[in-house]
Amino acid sequence: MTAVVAAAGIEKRFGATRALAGADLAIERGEIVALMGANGAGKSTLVKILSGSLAPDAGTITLDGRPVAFAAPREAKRAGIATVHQATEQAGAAGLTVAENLLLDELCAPGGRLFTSPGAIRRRAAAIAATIGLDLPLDRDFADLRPAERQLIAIARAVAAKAAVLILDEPTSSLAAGEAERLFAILGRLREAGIAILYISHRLGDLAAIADRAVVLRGGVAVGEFRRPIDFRAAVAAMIGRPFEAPARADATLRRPVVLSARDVVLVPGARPFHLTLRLGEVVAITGALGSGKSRLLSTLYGLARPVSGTVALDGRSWAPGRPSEAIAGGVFMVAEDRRRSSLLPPEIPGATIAGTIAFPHLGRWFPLGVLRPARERRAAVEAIARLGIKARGPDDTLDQLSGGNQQKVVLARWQAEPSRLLLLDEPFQGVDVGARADLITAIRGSGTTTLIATSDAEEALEVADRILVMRDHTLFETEAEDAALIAAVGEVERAEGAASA
Amino acid sequence: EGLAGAPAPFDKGGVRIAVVSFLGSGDWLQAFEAGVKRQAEALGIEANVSQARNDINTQRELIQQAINLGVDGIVINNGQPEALKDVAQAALDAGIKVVAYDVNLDNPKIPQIEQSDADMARLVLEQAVKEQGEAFEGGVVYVAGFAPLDRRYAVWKSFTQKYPGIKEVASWGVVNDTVAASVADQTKAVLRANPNLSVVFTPWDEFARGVKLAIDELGLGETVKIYGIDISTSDIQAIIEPGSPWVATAATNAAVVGEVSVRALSLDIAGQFPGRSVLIQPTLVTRADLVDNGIGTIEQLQEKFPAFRDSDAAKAAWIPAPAR
Amino acid sequence: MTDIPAPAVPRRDRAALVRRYALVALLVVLVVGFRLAEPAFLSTNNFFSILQAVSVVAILGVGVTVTLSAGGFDLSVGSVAASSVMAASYAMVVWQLGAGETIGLVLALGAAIGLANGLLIVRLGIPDLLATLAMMFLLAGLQLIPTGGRSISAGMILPDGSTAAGAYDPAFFVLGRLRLFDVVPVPVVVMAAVALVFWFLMERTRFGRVFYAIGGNETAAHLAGAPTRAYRLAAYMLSGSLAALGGLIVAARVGRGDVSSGASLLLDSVAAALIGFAVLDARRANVLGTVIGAIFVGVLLNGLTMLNAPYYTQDFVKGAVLVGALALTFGLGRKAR
Amino acid sequence: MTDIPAPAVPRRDRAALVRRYALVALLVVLVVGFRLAEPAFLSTNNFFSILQAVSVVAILGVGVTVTLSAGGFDLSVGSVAASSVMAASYAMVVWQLGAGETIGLVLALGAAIGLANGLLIVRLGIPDLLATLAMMFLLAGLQLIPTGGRSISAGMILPDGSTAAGAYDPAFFVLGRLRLFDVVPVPVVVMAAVALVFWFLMERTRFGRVFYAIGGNETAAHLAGAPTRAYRLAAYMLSGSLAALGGLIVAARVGRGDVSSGASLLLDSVAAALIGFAVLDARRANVLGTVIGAIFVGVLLNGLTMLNAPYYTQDFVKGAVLVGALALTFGLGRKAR
Ligand SMILES: Nc1ncnc2c1ncn2[C@@H]1O[C@H](COP(=O)(O)OP(=O)(O)OP(=O)(O)O)[C@@H](O)[C@H]1O
Ligand SMILES: Nc1ncnc2c1ncn2[C@@H]1O[C@H](COP(=O)(O)OP(=O)(O)OP(=O)(O)O)[C@@H](O)[C@H]1O
Ligand SMILES: [Mg+2]
Ligand SMILES: [Mg+2]
Repeated sequence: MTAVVAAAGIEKRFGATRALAGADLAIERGEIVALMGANGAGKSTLVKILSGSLAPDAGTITLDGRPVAFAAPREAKRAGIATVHQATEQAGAAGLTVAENLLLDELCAPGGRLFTSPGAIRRRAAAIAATIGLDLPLDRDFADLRPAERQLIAIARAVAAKAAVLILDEPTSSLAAGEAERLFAILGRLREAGIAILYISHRLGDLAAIADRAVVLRGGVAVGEFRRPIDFRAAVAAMIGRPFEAPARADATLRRPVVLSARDVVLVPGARPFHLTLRLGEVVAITGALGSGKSRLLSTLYGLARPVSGTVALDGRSWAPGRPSEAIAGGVFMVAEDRRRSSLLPPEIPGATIAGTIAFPHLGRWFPLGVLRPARERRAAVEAIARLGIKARGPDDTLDQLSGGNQQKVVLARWQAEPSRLLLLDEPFQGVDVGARADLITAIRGSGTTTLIATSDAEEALEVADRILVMRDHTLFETEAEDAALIAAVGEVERAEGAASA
Repeated sequence: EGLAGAPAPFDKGGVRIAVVSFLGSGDWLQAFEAGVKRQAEALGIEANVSQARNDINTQRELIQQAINLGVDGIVINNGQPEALKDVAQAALDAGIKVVAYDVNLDNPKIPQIEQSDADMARLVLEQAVKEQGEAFEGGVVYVAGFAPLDRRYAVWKSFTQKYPGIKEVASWGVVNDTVAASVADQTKAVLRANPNLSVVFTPWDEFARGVKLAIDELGLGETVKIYGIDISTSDIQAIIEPGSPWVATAATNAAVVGEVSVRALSLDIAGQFPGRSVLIQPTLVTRADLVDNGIGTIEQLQEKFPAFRDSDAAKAAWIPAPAR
Repeated sequence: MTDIPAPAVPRRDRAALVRRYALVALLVVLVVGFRLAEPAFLSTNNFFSILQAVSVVAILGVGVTVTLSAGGFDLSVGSVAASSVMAASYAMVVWQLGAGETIGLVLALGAAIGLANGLLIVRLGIPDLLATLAMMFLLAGLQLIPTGGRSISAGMILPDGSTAAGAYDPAFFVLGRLRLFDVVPVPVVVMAAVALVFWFLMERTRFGRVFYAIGGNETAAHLAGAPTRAYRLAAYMLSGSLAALGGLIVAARVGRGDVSSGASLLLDSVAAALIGFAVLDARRANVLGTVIGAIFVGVLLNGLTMLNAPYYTQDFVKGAVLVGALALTFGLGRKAR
Repeated sequence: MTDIPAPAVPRRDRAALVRRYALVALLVVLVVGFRLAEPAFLSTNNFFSILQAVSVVAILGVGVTVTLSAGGFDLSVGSVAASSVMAASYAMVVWQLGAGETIGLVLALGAAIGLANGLLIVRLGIPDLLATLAMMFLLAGLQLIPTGGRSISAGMILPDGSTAAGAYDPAFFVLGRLRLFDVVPVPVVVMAAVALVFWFLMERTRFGRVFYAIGGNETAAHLAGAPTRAYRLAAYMLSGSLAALGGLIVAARVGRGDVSSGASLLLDSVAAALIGFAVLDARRANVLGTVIGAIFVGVLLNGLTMLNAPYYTQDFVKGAVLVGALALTFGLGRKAR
């Protein structure tokens, strides 16, 4: 059986970086291939080459045995390759509605039907949304969507394209378990229909659920192939080049003083009140479905939103910051979700370097007179690079040159550069590979800072936290879950609720 | 390559002057600079011509630059006295001769060349009174801040005082990139709001063109007449059009102004001070004059009206007449 | 099933309504006010005078709108229009071409300048503002070189001393001076046609959506298969052609080639496009809004002139109304962040 | 001890080198070329003439740079400068104030206009271009209202018919006309001081960092605790004050209050700021680049005038050099996408 799509000996350089060094990959009909690799292994670069948005320096791509060369994404599309790219900000265009973005491929494809009207666009967009059960107001502006919603739009478009090859680059990075499950069901159906699927994710659980085969990429070449049943321990070892060890987890004693105490907090009108207590040095994770209010809780504690009612106390004193600067002054720091939008600066401006990024929130404290001393910034950056194992040439590298995991490490280092009372982390492992995640977890747990983490991935929560809470409809539920699948715990909560309301 | 029989330094040649204009464009400036060039050529002078494009600060810089360049003399064409007196003095201090056209630098060492805006406005407004009587509803197109316009407008104001029957019912105007079209749009609004308006005084030919366009578009050529200032070939074309509402204009020949300016400066450089004031007389040109004599261009106008072709101002035996 | 209730469609509260219709309402108030103060204001003739006065600005504004919607900015429209006036005059007066050839030539010239803009931006990656600003300066000088800085009219003296033999083709004046049925000026008809065609293009065809998609996120549009470079080139070519059309109308009205930089045309058309952001609460460049924006300013200027307001109060009122309308549109009921 | 080695400078290939120094090299070539053609070009006096001629544009350009760096755009600088000329003249000629009071008053006025801009933008959420464009129109009219559209000079007639009693304070001319040691004009000293202070502010202090961070990613800056609204207000106030300073210098040079829109000041200062993007391959607004950009244009204009090039060739050459420099800087060795 010949592969639907095959890449052979693909090479690609970016200046001094060798992203791909002769990578091979083939996908057959009705097969889901998992592409694994650490941050920077070259996965997305390969995806971009297969989807026509980058030209390879060397190597060949064949479709059904015929060699092809794509000069632009539209040519790959026409040849039957649909792609969900990794960056959620490239999923659609601001200023256009959800409906228009769902139809973007059709609108942009040369030779498509010429005339449109808002009504027709809505109608056809509704059909596309229905294919993956997407439930979004169709006339909302794309700019107002959250990352998860953007990702769902990209997936809906790719699935609706009915292509022979479907490529998904970390499609679930900001999705919660429920949405991910739904996606897997759809992918299963597509596999039945004979479509060739390439799936990239750092979530081993995802891969275990759907992959028929795993290809591991390291340093821009395929270093291993694993067939069902996939031995993920071996795959991860191939991926990071050494046997994987889970980060050591010291047992936190829960008899420490209370740092944060929230009573009867109502996050949004109509939600049920809840309590939250965080003790010194505790690492607590909150998990829950898309839009359940995790980010809302963290932003409320960070002064970006105000609770409807309830009291919050930090170290026994009332805590109601009005803006981030007040929260920072009070010792509450936050790593916001979607690091590109929330933390990164364009490379050409001063302060976009590793040193500048780490120093930025602390400039006032470090340089009370206002005059910058570059040595002071660099010292903090060099320390962070060493402590977190950031792969960079030095403190003056700009962040756009780093891989996702390393960017996330810099952002974490920024908020660890000064002592805090409470550190809030919103989706800190988004798009971060297993190795880098382990480094991050070690850094989070090793700092001894009280930490509250929001993550939609239950596995990540289990890995990092002392204690896990579940959020649903803007309300927190305590769980007893330890190692059991957390999804079950969420289910239990829902069932209990159902019983209570009955 | 000097000029035989001319006083120093013209006998040896190599004289260099700068001509700095406040204006930036327009028919008038074109004609002025053409006059400057041909008189300079006749005298064997190298003339450095520059324009401040209605920016008085730039005009200062340009004069300063002419001083840096070490020219023998500078013609200052228009501008504002407050802004130019001290740089003009700086030029004199550097041994550079200066003449000024249409800007009163109030300096005994600087000959003043004047076309007398007041005379032009008076000539054409007197013609209006002659033709339209001492009582009419009039309008004026005017934008403050341009010195010649200010002086011409002042004469209009004095006329409305002198003749109580003349009422200024509207004043409008705009200076932008499409003066004619914009003024036409404004004029249409004005004419609609003031159906009895019968005379429009336009102290600049660009304004006159706009007003004419509006009158043509509204078909009011019989009832509204334009009395303007300035003239050029295309102005003449507009005036002689059948049924043109533009009936009279007063002007000097800008080319002659340019020639006189260069001659006056040359006399000064040669040590023959031309006097503190050099006057160029304006001429009234009516539609009837043009139509009756079959005049269609400035050149033809010069042939028929000798006063328009040349001026006796600032002449000397050693100064050759420019080639025309 | 995850039956998370879809968030209720945000109800349009009263503030949103005000925002939506603020400018249109203001326009109505202005018209009524001027009518009360000066009955002649609302005559048919004056109505078309206003439209004629704004036609050039509106046409240029539509071009600006197209480039804005594709995420660009064309600062050269004013000088393209000014150059077109010169080019049209030169073609007829010096080269003695007829009306048809002249129009074709000048429109082609506008498109070519747009192409040059587009290539600078798309090929060389020069930022839009920078490239079109450079083009603006370039044209301001270039347009004067053929005539040595002189204005062009019949019988003009050329730099080589000869006299130009041609004159404006009478047929050319149709574009600027004719009134259909003795009522509707041709420039108004042209403006209406441009507005309609471009409204349809931008709002009712695939192409329009792609322009906006490129403006919203060029990478996303490219990944979705749009030939983004071709679209951006096209946007600048359309903008250049429209500016040339505006210039042709000016030439056909004024009947001579006047030296000008086109700066005020640029400012007025950008103002119209920006006011258009606020029309019907669109909050982005849109053709309908731009045309209404241009008309808005035209009504204001016409009315004030009728009331014999000095020219400087007109600028002031223009600015004040602009600020007021914007404050109403953007400020009302929208908490920034 | 902080003896961390500075990072190895990333190796610059030849294209990058050319890009980095293209404009500076072109400047040197220009200077040498003009010197060869006209020896007077390189005299000390002419050198300072050039600096003096660009001083106002450079100062306004620095203001534009500050707002650009904070992600905004101030279209009102030209009309703020023009209004400041009028205000300074009015203060001295009509109110008979002294030089010190006048300077203080006008600078405060500039800051106040900047504050108004900032409030429109930050409080009401009006887009920068729109708000400052409206302000531009507003000021163009407003500056003329106190005098009824007349220029202001000693002995002027006021709208109420009386004659203004005051005159320019001789001390005020120091700001525009004095030359230190009979060589260095005061405006040049002021420009140098402004450039130095703002270069230091933007490149060497944490405040500059915050301005650039806000321009680069306002959300990120806000989340990192920066008071973004206060900074954006400050940027407009600085820009307004610098524009007022520029206006004061113009007033002190010309000695009267002239009606002008300031449009060319706006365009030239924006051009300087945009050329600044290319200086040393910065690809962002920066103070040093803006000042070099202004000087670049000044050298060009001065040299061309000395060579007796007609004004329209100057515009053309200005545009052509701008395009050329940009093409070199942006096009060379950078594949778009
Ligand atoms: N446009 C680019 N310019 C320069 N370097 C790039 C570019 N794109 C990718 N790289 C570099 O190429 C290498 C491979 O990147 P790629 O995005 O393919 O990795 P990845 O396997 O997808 O990583 P991740 O898991 O973080 O998504 C990295 O070192 C990255 O920094
Ligand atoms: N920027 C926004 N615009 C509109 N609605 C929002 C926005 N942010 C949050 N919401 C609403 O608030 C609710 C809670 O969102 P929140 O982001 O706190 O959830 P979350 O649990 O963090 O979800 P996610 O996993 O997607 O980040 C959602 O129902 C969403 O509709
Ligand atoms: Mg990737
Ligand atoms: Mg979230």
